[in-house]
Amino acid sequence: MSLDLNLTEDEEVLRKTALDFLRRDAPKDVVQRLQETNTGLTDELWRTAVELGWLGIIIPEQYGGTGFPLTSAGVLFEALGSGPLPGPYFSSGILSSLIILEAGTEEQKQQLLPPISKGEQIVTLALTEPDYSWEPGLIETTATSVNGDFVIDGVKLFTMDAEAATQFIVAARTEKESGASKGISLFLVDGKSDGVSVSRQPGFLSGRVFEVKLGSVKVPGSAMLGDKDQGWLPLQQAIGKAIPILCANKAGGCQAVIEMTLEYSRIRVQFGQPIGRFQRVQDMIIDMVTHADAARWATYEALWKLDTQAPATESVHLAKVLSSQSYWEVCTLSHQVFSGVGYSRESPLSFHTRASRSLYHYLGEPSYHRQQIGQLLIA
Amino acid sequence: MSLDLNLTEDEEVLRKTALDFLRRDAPKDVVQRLQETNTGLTDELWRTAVELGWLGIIIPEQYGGTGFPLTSAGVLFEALGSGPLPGPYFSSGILSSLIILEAGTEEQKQQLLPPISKGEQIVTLALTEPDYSWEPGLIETTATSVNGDFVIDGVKLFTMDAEAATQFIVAARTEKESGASKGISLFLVDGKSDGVSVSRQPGFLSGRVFEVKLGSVKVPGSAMLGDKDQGWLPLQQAIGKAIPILCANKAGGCQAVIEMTLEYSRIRVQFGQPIGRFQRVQDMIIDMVTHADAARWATYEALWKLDTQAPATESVHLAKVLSSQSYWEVCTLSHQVFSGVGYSRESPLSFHTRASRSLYHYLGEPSYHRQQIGQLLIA
Amino acid sequence: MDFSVEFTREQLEFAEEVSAWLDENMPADMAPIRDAQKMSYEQFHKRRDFARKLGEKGWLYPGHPREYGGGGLGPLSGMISRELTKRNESLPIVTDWVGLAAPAILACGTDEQKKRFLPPMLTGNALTWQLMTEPDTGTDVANQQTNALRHRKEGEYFIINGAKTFVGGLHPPPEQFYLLTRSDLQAARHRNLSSFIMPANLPGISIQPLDLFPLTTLGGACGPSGATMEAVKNSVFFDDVRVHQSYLLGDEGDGWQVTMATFAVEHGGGGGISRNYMSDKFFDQCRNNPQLVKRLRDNPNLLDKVVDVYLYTQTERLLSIRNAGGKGGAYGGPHFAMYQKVFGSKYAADMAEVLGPYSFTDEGEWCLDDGMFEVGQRNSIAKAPGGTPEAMKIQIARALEIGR
Amino acid sequence: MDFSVEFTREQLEFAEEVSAWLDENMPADMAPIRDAQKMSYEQFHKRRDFARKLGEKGWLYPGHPREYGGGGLGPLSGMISRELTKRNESLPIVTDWVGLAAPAILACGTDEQKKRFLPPMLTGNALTWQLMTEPDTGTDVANQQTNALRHRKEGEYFIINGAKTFVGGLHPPPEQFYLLTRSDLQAARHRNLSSFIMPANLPGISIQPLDLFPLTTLGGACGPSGATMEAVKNSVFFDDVRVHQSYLLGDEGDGWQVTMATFAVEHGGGGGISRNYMSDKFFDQCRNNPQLVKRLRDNPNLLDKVVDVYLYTQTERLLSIRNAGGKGGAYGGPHFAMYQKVFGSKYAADMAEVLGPYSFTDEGEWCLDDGMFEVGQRNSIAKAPGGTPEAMKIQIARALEIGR
Repeated sequence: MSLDLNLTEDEEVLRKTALDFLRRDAPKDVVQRLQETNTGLTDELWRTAVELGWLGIIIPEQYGGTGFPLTSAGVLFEALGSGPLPGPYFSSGILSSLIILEAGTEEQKQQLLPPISKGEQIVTLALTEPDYSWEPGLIETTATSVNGDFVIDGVKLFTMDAEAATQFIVAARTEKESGASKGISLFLVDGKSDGVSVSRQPGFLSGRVFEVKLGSVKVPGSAMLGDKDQGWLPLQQAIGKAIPILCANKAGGCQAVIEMTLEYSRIRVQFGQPIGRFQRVQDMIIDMVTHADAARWATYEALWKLDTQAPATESVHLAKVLSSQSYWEVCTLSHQVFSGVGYSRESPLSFHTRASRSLYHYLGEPSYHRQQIGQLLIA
Repeated sequence: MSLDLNLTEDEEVLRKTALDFLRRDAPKDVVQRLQETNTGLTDELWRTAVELGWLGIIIPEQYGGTGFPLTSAGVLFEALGSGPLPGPYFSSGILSSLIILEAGTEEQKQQLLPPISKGEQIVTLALTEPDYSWEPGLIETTATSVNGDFVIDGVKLFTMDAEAATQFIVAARTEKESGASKGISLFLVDGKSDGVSVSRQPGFLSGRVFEVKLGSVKVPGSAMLGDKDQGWLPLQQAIGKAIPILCANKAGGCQAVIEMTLEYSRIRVQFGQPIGRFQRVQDMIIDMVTHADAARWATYEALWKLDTQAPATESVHLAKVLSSQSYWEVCTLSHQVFSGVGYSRESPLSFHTRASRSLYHYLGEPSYHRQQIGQLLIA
Repeated sequence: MDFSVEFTREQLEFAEEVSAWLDENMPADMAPIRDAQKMSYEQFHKRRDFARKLGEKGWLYPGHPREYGGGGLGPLSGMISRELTKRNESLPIVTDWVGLAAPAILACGTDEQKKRFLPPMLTGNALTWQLMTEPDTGTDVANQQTNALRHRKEGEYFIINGAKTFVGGLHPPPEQFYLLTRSDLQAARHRNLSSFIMPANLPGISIQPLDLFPLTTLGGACGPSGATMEAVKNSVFFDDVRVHQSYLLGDEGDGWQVTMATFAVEHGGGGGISRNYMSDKFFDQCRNNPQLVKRLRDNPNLLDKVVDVYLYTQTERLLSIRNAGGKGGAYGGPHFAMYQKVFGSKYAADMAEVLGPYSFTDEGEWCLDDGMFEVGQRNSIAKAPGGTPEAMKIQIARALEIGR
Repeated sequence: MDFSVEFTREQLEFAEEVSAWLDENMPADMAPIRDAQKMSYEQFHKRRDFARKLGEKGWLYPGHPREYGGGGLGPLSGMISRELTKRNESLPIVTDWVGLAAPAILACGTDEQKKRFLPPMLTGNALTWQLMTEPDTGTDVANQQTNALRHRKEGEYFIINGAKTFVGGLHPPPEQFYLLTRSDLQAARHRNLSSFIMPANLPGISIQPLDLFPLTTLGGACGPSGATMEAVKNSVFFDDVRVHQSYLLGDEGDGWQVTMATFAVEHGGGGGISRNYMSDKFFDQCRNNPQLVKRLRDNPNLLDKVVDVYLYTQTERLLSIRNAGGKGGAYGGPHFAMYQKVFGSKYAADMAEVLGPYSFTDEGEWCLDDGMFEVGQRNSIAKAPGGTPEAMKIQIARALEIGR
């Protein structure tokens, strides 16, 4: 057995750099302020992240990135999750980059990935619609071919980081009569195109999600990523690789919440002793640790499988179920330990509560992934 | 509002009589011994129960019973559940009687119900088959018409109290081509008929359940209860009325387990104090009380609706889900409080554990009833 | 047994009377404000004025004794909030904290105190905040650090110093505080406390609103009276505040007894039968939102989550029936309230799973039911208001005769 | 990171050696006995004899030091139980309790004690029961009521009186007891205890089997070594039993330290990666039992229960990986063992829901997998063997630096 759960030296450096960055450049008051903005960004933070190579972490060297394994990206995003740091780092540097890598032609990769890696372009996925789902059947946005161009019509909801994005990857139907996952193509749409309008879907718990309206948006034929009607498969593959990195992000959030809860339970005194001495409080914390540990190791196992080209589908679904639920539940339990002081909008716990809710359905809610697991179990 | 959760005077008497009976005639060593028998009966116990009118409690007076409301039967079976008293009281006096009342002709009622009420005949339902289900679609037992008689072939599994029974109510398919619930007829089959064989399905947790093989069993046409091909609807209606009485039985079991657990947690000392002082133990008991209370009141609400002819379907499903799960979970939690001393086959807790398991799927497992609730919620 | 919750003829007739009165006397523009943190000063006072109008008729606290400004209405009293509820107004806005102080006065006050303090409270003229929680005093209520000590020279005065937090509600100041303090630095625990019912505008008092994201606990915020004072909490600071001894509630040193009388009311759940407005709305969505209906038909796993919510809310309802119907139950702990708090966050999670991210947005075209679910989700993490589940479990264990 | 659980070439070669040896030396008729309570005296001793054969080669405790009768095999040791497991025999039957006493001797015994006691134990010649639990001593281990007091005249002897319960296993007596006692009636808690490793056949000792319905905890009983000694528990009575001081393990008064050394091994989960045989069989049923396959295809709610079991057992496996892979984890409490105990009964319930009442029958045409699920269901309520979850939570809270 060669079981080894330690980080490599490179990963330790990544982790330490990210944690130092958070401490120095994005302490809690900065995170609180960024949360309220529509982009989650400042120019300085973005520049520093670009300099540290975070936007190109999984982009291969020939396209201007550093081409680290997915596990390394997981380590980075786990550390960033402890903030949790707002901003389109995942949307652009991970998810969109992976979609371009999976779906794009060689020419498109050469053209699109270097500016993402340099932070000059910020790309986000616009997929889900009013009939919210991560399954292909419910896409109603259409892209109609007109003289070699395409005209796109539809509404994309809960689009992450749309205000910060310079470009969208839009999934649209180019063939109506095909089955659910057939006839879908991917388009790169400039955020400034005529007919694109972006508005925030507000709510304390909603995170930075936007309605993106596409009203007769004209894009050239070259904006199509990869092959016509064949967009769903590469999209799915990219999402499958992106998911455990998002899970690592949540696992980092869980860990941060557990640490603050442990610390509070050691110093908060009631009935003459630290509340951590009470079995009821202990049991809540033990629950939190159980949830978080399971999520973390499911995540890294999925990443390890992806990096070693082992079959990873089941692991990815497992990681998403456990991490979405863990992050939600760890925050809920922590609120019970913190009680009043956790309810403040200034409390870092509230940042995590917010993130645990706003990321819960993103890339597929637990019940969707459970269904997939169910099918695999009886296959 | 006329909310009133108290027992009536009659019900108080029933309850007290039943509890006295258990204390005097069926204390724990008797229950333990009866559990190991194939009938769960002794002649004396049966005779006393008949004298007390328990076998005819819901049978109308014109058929030799006392015709009490279902709620009263619930009160009786709740008390008996505290033993829990083994024996075919429910199978014969409640479930089979209700089936005959729902499905039988006037003549059949006059003929069949008085001997049930007098304890001279013991009738049990033989419904479920190797493809275990409480839905009609999976019945494969056939009854073929031959010169006005019927020949029945099939295997009935998990048939409660089959060894004690003198007669079975057998659900069989008389019409093959009809839909799931159509083409099913009910037959009264004498246990001594040629071709009937009964064998116990052993297991500490299985209770008194039997395989009933029906190999070319010939019965006269008059053995058919009610109309040909129309047996499923009255059967369903009878089961719907019987369920909350079974639930009351489980609620009585829960209450008994909670009482013994409370008592133990007050006298068992660890670390210098009664274990009931520890928050972990308290939380288990609080959980038990929550489960049991919900099950009990759901049960009595369902009974009240049935007795007042209010629409009760949803309530019946709710009662069955809550009581099956509560009884199971209350026993599991109690074992955690009792630890070693609860593992003994002599411990009354083990009687309840056994009952909670063996009655779990009977008249429909929780997932079946949950599905029914789901359909009602979006209907 | 009888599980019917039908009204008597007398009750229904009275309800008609109430309804007619409301038609005439309730101002316009009192539409519900889902997120009470957004209620303006004007909106707030419009509601207070209307509460005074109710108070004049004894309808603000219809169940309280008539001699002290209540309605003395007995079984009829429920009809008033029922009629108000039908109109779905964010009312009755001033009742919440008085609701806790008044029973304490009734139980522990002298005749003179009852006559002096109750009428203004019960008629809506003296909004009264309950001040118990302190920065270091949550579940352990007896651990009061706010001191009310006899003035060394003018012995009929107390001097109060300290801080309270997570108290009160919208648009301070109120007229009065119902305050728990430590009044004896030497006496044993539980014997060192005193309660006051006192004016809120004395020199040395300052109030600072907190910026919190939940409004109240799950059940409360989702009802029509969700937009109550609980929506906003404050810190209150006492800096050498001078209070005359005539504001003492109960005798000096009786603070614990007075507090226990308050808790008995606060944690008991009040005896009404629970109606969970958020889950009502949720089931409405499941039946009527066309996209959701389709998803639930196609996806039995999601429908099973709806069944989970159903089971939780039915359990909640059944426990509240046991609370209300009383005598059949085995003990009298605050089981219903505890269940609602603990499981409220569980079914909130299930609801979010079913409704999708729509649950988290509270404005605009894509928000459901005027943002009710977003507010409900925020509230589902708040378990402290009205007592933590942990405090309730201590009481339940005591009622079960296993806890101290 | 590396999650692979592949064997080295050396390990695989050694496995072949083991396999060849087993082909030659393992007796026939050692088929698994699912319900170990039914194992006859002959069957039991056949297994013991075979264990001695393993012991001769140092393969009974392959990881323990070679000088004391173990195999000293390091990373190769896992191969032996792996090869035994493949043959699915109810082996190794004699290891369980020695497994706990031996580490205590290694940690706390003198050189002389190690040389004297370990070889017979590690070679399978001295079956050793651990005697800790008493009628009044469960989670609170320090509360020993069995007294081992110095004889007033012959001071080198102890006189033991008392009763132990829920101890040992099948077909008594064993050769030895590993016993915890109170040896000082005056000394403070935790300083009044002494441990003994002593013969089990001294005058005044009597053993009485208990009639229990579970066999062991969930995980254990479902594996191929399910039919272990744990299957039957006993009471052991001491009536003026005279024991020489040379049987003391550690110094007089060191009983608590010796016990803690034992617990560290018992609750740690051993560091292996968990394999849950019952859930393996359960998933096999879901894939291969034609009626079940059909039901699961028709009924997504039931399939969702299968997913629940999957999530529980994956969480269990992941926690055991954390245990085994060690350094990445945040603390070293017995989290995996606690989870398995607490959630074992939860997924047992889910399995029963899916499998139907077949889960409860253990013989005949209609029982599944030779009654394995019935045994598993019985075991799922047993949480005490090897330490209660409550005791484990005390340790976990300590490891998290919040508990005492």
